Amino acid sequence: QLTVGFSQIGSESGWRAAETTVSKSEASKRTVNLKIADAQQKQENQIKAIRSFVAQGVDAIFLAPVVSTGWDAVLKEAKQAKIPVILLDRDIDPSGKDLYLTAVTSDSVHEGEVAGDWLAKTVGDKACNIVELQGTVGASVATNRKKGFDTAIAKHANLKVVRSQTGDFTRAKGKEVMESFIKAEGGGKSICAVYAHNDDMMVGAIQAMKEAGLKPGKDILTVSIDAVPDIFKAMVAGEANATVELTPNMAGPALDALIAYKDKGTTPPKWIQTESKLYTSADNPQQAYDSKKGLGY
Amino acid sequence: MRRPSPVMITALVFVAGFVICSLQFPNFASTRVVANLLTDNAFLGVVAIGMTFVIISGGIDLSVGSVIGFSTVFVALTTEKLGLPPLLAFAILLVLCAAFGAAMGAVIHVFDMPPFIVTLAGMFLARGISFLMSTESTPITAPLYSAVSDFGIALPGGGRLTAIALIMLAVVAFGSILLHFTRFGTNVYAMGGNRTATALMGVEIGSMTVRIYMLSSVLAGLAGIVFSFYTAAGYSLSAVGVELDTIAAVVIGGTLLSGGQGTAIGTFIGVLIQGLIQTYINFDGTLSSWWTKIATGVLLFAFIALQQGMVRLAGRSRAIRAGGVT
Amino acid sequence: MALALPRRGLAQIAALIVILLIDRMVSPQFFDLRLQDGRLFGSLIDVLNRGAPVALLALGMVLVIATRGIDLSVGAVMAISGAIAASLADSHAWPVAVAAALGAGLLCGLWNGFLVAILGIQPIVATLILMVAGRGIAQLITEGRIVTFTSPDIIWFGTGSLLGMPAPVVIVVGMLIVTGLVVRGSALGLLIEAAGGNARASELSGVGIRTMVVSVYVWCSLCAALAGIIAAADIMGADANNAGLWLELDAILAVVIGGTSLFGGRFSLVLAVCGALIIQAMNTGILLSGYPPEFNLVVKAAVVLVVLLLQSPRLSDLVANYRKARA
Amino acid sequence: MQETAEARQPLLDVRGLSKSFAALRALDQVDFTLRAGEIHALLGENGAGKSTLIKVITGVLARDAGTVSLDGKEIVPRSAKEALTAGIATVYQEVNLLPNLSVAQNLYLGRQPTRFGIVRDGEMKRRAAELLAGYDLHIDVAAPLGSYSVAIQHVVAIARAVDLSARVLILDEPTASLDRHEVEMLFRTMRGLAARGIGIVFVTHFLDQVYEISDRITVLRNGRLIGERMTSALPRLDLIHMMLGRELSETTEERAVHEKSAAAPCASFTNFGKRGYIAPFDLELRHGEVVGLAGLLGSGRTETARLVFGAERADSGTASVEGKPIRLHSPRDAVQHGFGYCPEERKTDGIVAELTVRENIVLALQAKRGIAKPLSRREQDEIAARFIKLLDIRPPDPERPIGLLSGGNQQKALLARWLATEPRLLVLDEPTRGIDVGAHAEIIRLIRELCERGLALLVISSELDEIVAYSDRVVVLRDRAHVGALDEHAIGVPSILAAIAADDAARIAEEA
Ligand SMILES: Nc1ncnc2c1ncn2[C@@H]1O[C@H](COP(=O)(O)OP(=O)(O)OP(=O)(O)O)[C@@H](O)[C@H]1O
Ligand SMILES: Nc1ncnc2c1ncn2[C@@H]1O[C@H](COP(=O)(O)OP(=O)(O)OP(=O)(O)O)[C@@H](O)[C@H]1O
Ligand SMILES: [Mg+2]
Ligand SMILES: [Mg+2]
Repeated sequence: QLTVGFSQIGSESGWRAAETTVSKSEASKRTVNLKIADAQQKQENQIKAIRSFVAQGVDAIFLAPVVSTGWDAVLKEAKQAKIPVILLDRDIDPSGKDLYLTAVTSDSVHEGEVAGDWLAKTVGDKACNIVELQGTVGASVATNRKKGFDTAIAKHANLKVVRSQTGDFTRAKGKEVMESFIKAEGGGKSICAVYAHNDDMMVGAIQAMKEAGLKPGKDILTVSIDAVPDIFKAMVAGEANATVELTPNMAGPALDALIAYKDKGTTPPKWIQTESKLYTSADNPQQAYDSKKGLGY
Repeated sequence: MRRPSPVMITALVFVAGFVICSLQFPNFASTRVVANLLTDNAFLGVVAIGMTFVIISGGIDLSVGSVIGFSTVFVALTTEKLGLPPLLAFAILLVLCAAFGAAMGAVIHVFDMPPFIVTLAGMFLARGISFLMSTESTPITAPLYSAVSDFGIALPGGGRLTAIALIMLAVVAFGSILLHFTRFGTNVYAMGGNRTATALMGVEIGSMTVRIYMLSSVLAGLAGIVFSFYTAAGYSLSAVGVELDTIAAVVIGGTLLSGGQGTAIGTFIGVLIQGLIQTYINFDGTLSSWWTKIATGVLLFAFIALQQGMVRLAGRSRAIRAGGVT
Repeated sequence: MALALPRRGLAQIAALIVILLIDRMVSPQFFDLRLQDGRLFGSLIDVLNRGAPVALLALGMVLVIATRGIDLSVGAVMAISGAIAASLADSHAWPVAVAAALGAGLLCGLWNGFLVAILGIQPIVATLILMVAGRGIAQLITEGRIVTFTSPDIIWFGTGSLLGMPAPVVIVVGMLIVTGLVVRGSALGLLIEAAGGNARASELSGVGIRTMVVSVYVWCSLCAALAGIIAAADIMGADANNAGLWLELDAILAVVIGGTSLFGGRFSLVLAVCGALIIQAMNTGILLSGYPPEFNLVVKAAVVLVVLLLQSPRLSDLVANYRKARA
Repeated sequence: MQETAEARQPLLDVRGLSKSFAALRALDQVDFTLRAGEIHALLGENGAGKSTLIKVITGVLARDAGTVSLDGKEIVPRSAKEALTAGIATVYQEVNLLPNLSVAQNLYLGRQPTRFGIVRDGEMKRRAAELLAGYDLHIDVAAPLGSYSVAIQHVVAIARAVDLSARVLILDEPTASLDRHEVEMLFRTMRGLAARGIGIVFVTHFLDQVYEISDRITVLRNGRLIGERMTSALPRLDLIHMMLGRELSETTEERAVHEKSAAAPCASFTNFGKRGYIAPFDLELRHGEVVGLAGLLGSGRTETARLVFGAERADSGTASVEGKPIRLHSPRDAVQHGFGYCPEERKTDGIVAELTVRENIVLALQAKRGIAKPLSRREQDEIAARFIKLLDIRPPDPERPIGLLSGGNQQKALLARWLATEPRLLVLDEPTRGIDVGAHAEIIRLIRELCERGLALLVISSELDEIVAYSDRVVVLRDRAHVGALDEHAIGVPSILAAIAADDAARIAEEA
């Protein structure tokens, strides 16, 4: 039986909680003993956790890095101890390519592009003023999702981001920021679409629009990322238009790669990219909701 | 006749905690764990020494976490983007930090404003400036960094005393001397005892205030350098919330938040206690995110309660007056 | 301690007006009001409405600070009470859910008060314990997810309205009046100010400090619990990870902007609420301004410093001296 | 000698000094001249502006107008440090030292002996011990100053200033908490310094001391200079007239013997004590009786008072009121039973500096009534106005923060705080400390009057004359134990002194 130490970032969002739940169930499916150390969003704690995994002599380490840099030293220690490391959910800085076995991640720039492309396609040639709800300032996911979206809409002169503020990835801030966007843009009449870096902020923004007497999903298009259950609920109600899935199942592919590596010695590819699937109201949101709601979001 | 000092009690509490952990986990009592404790908490130790001065003088410095974040970004950008040699970058950084701390101290003194609020504004400012400099995390590739991270004094039993651990120990030693054996240190205690009286006794409290916050910011900058050694990167979101950890470490170390009492070595032990709590939780390894938080809180309470209990036993009951209103 | 002849309130109110005028400059429709679904709607209302949780926290915090204490746990208490209210909202009648949430607040307050007044632990560390553990407890209740609910009665606390005013604003005004009556209608206010100003002297005058300190922490936690219900009702869900995160600092800032010293003593409830509004007016202004979010903190730092500088009694002294020197 | 003093050129020359606090003119065109080698008493009622004058001279307060010159050169110190550098050392009225630092550190703060920047601790302690030995004080100089009594702290403050004084030494009420022995010691030192050509400014309310030590007197009233006289040429009654602006029928401090033995005990304490704090004692206080506590510094008088008031919890014995046993675990209990206590450390244990005079006066009464029964604003105003008038608290503004009052007026407000509760037993620890002659007589009259109304009083005072003047019974303490009692027929300064000194106090009392 394998023992795997998993340095998880924390539980800052529902998606993260779901990832933890799914990882546990994927591990038990494969009878792997998964030790999870929660870092409370702090890199220091993740480094400490990896050190103590090394000290305890686990068979492999999963790391969901809170930032992309600063892992060289501690990963070298793991390498010296001959413990393979697999990155989940986020890549680290290239200087350490040989320090880990593989990375199972989505491409968050690509996620932003998928969202942007959908919006461009849906709007067509109409002029469209977009407001953007950013994630936490400085978080790499936020930076990348912004970058991807900007590239996608740069090709369309009729699409323009008129306002962009941070909503800290939370519902409450998403709602507050949307409220002031609505006021700043003449009661929301001139806003054609909202792009949020995650679904939670969008759920808050949808409430703000409704309270202002606007019809989200109809007057104002919405597109966001993550595909958490609550956004499907909104889609069912016709209040949300699209979301890009970020699968919480990173551990499954990672465990498969690890087991293959341990049993047969097959070296996995350096990057196992997860799918960034687009869901719209045409994709049976009710069914998606039902399948996701038990996952611990 | 002398009662045991708070430092002794804190040290005893730490030893007791360590023994309990060692009994529970077989690999715990090793030089590796001890060395990790020093390395992992090096930046906290450095910044906490600065905070000790501030708190003993009757103030508080909430900006330290942000200053650490700023420092890592500054070092990363100047070495990577501008190509400055790291040592030059450090020097510039420490000068900037000194100016920042001096400015906070000056505002506190000249306008007679509460340190809590001035340094809170400092906290916003330092973090805000790091966002403006870069929102991305920048790896540092300077050769000095790999040299520093490779350096280490091997201890018997697999532990390794790293460079940053040594930096922290040096800062603790330096802080102890400055605090306990110089006029500057005595003045710091004096200001915490009674500001007005200190001024009447002929101490320039204005320049003292400026220098104390300068020291704190410089040590926070140094902690930022240590942090950048630790992670070999600069990131604007690093060390969020560290100010509270620091204050907790200082207070657990026996320093009174109302000022006038405390020791540098006590702070060091306070930092180790914080680290011990973390290590315990990591060794346990079965706690979910929320149980981790709850356990941290419970352990914090256990340590503080133990400390209070021992203080009471030592017969100081007379000095402790109704809690919040001492 | 700088003693000065009394002169209160003007600076805060002036600061609030100035910031609102600046908001008007960055956003021309700032003062526009209209009725939307029987509820007033406009940026000014947003300031009141969004400022409500911090105003509630400040209302409790100001009493704690007046006794020379501080309560870092209010954010965590908000998360706990929101989590409880949300978990019970759809399965129980609303009074049960609200009572349970407030009850949890009461327990948290008793715990803090016990640590501070009975065990004699320094307030900042004593409440740090609950700040850390409390968020864990809230996450334990929600198991880390966002617990949503649909009970319209609970949702009223966040988005309902009374006579056109958003419910949170009504609640804050109500709590301000209740707190004012309790504190100023009884001798509590005087005794808190005395105990905060000089605990030894007050004790020797026969003031029962312990009970008072405990009740002040309890009141603070109750206010936080109420704020937690509002925050949860606002988004129709309890977000244990983020509800009230870092709001304790905003609440302390509000109290200090409201002219209450962190060294205890004199306090003003109205000015503490005014402080909360100043902070929110600034935040709303930042959101309306359209600057990139990287600037938020820098702007915030500058505004805080300027507001406090204007209040500093030393500034007027310095200005007066300068004038005299020139003359 | 007078001629020579006259001929000496002024050392410190103050001309036209003015200082206002808002509307209050604390100093109005004051002139003051100090000559080298003289001891100059600065006198005036409470609130006359003595402390303000001193603070303005040393730059702690900024002046509004006027000049100060030292040795003929004009100086404008902007902080205590600059005054020190110029050669003016000061002991301010409230003990302004640092309780958290050691005695030695207090003595040498800012000028510790160092080597390579490191303080030479041993050397500093040695010097500190030597310095204090000159004041007959043999204490552990490494212990925190706060662990010593106010009196010792005062001696330390004086020792520090004396050691620092280069040209001028200013002492603002240094003797308020000292007893005779220490006062003599201080005077000896002062004379020595004056002989070396140092000019000394001395503020006090004890006229005996003025005549004992000073060469010259300057009197202030309401912030104005009233006059400067040679001490030898100013009879006592004229001096009082100068200070008060009116006559004072100087109370013949003679004991009024009245029959109280029949009166019922108001409060009694049996075998009351606390280990390591004060030895168990029996104490009975009857209605209308004044019991004085006499003893040397540190003999346990304050400890007795704190125990009686519940500020310290007794671990043996019982307390009873009107014959019924009571619980006495906290000051709160004591207040409920009608006790009151004016502590000796006014600043730390008495006033709430930030609150107004009115709020300070009603505080104990309000605490006694409980939170639920607030005094209305009208009642508060009425009480405050009554006591401000009764005790002549100045300025008579009930809405002024009490911290802005002069020391003596703060003391009066504290007395008012307890009188407002209409107590049955009042414990006064050094009630007349820092109070001017006029008010002093007033307070003694008040004490008598209170007794007429059936109040029991327990009074601590280092002034034996004072104790003799009003006590019906004197309890003598030594080494934290009650060692004897003198009943009313035996009371007198010599008998008390004898009892304090004697091995067997009871025997002496009997003989007397
Ligand atoms: N900082 C201040 N602000 C306002 N008023 C003040 C201040 N300091 C002193 N005063 C006022 O100035 C007057 C003079 O006070 P001062 O302390 O000089 O009196 P004093 O002669 O030393 O009296 P005492 O014998 O009681 O010590 C008093 O009425 C006092 O209330
Ligand atoms: N000469 C001395 N040497 C050492 N310690 C002393 C001396 N005199 C007093 N103390 C200490 O000072 C502390 C306080 O004494 P305290 O003031 O309570 O005594 P007291 O009898 O009330 O005197 P008073 O009221 O005159 O100041 C005690 O702890 C005592 O040990
Ligand atoms: Mg005076
Ligand atoms: Mg005494």
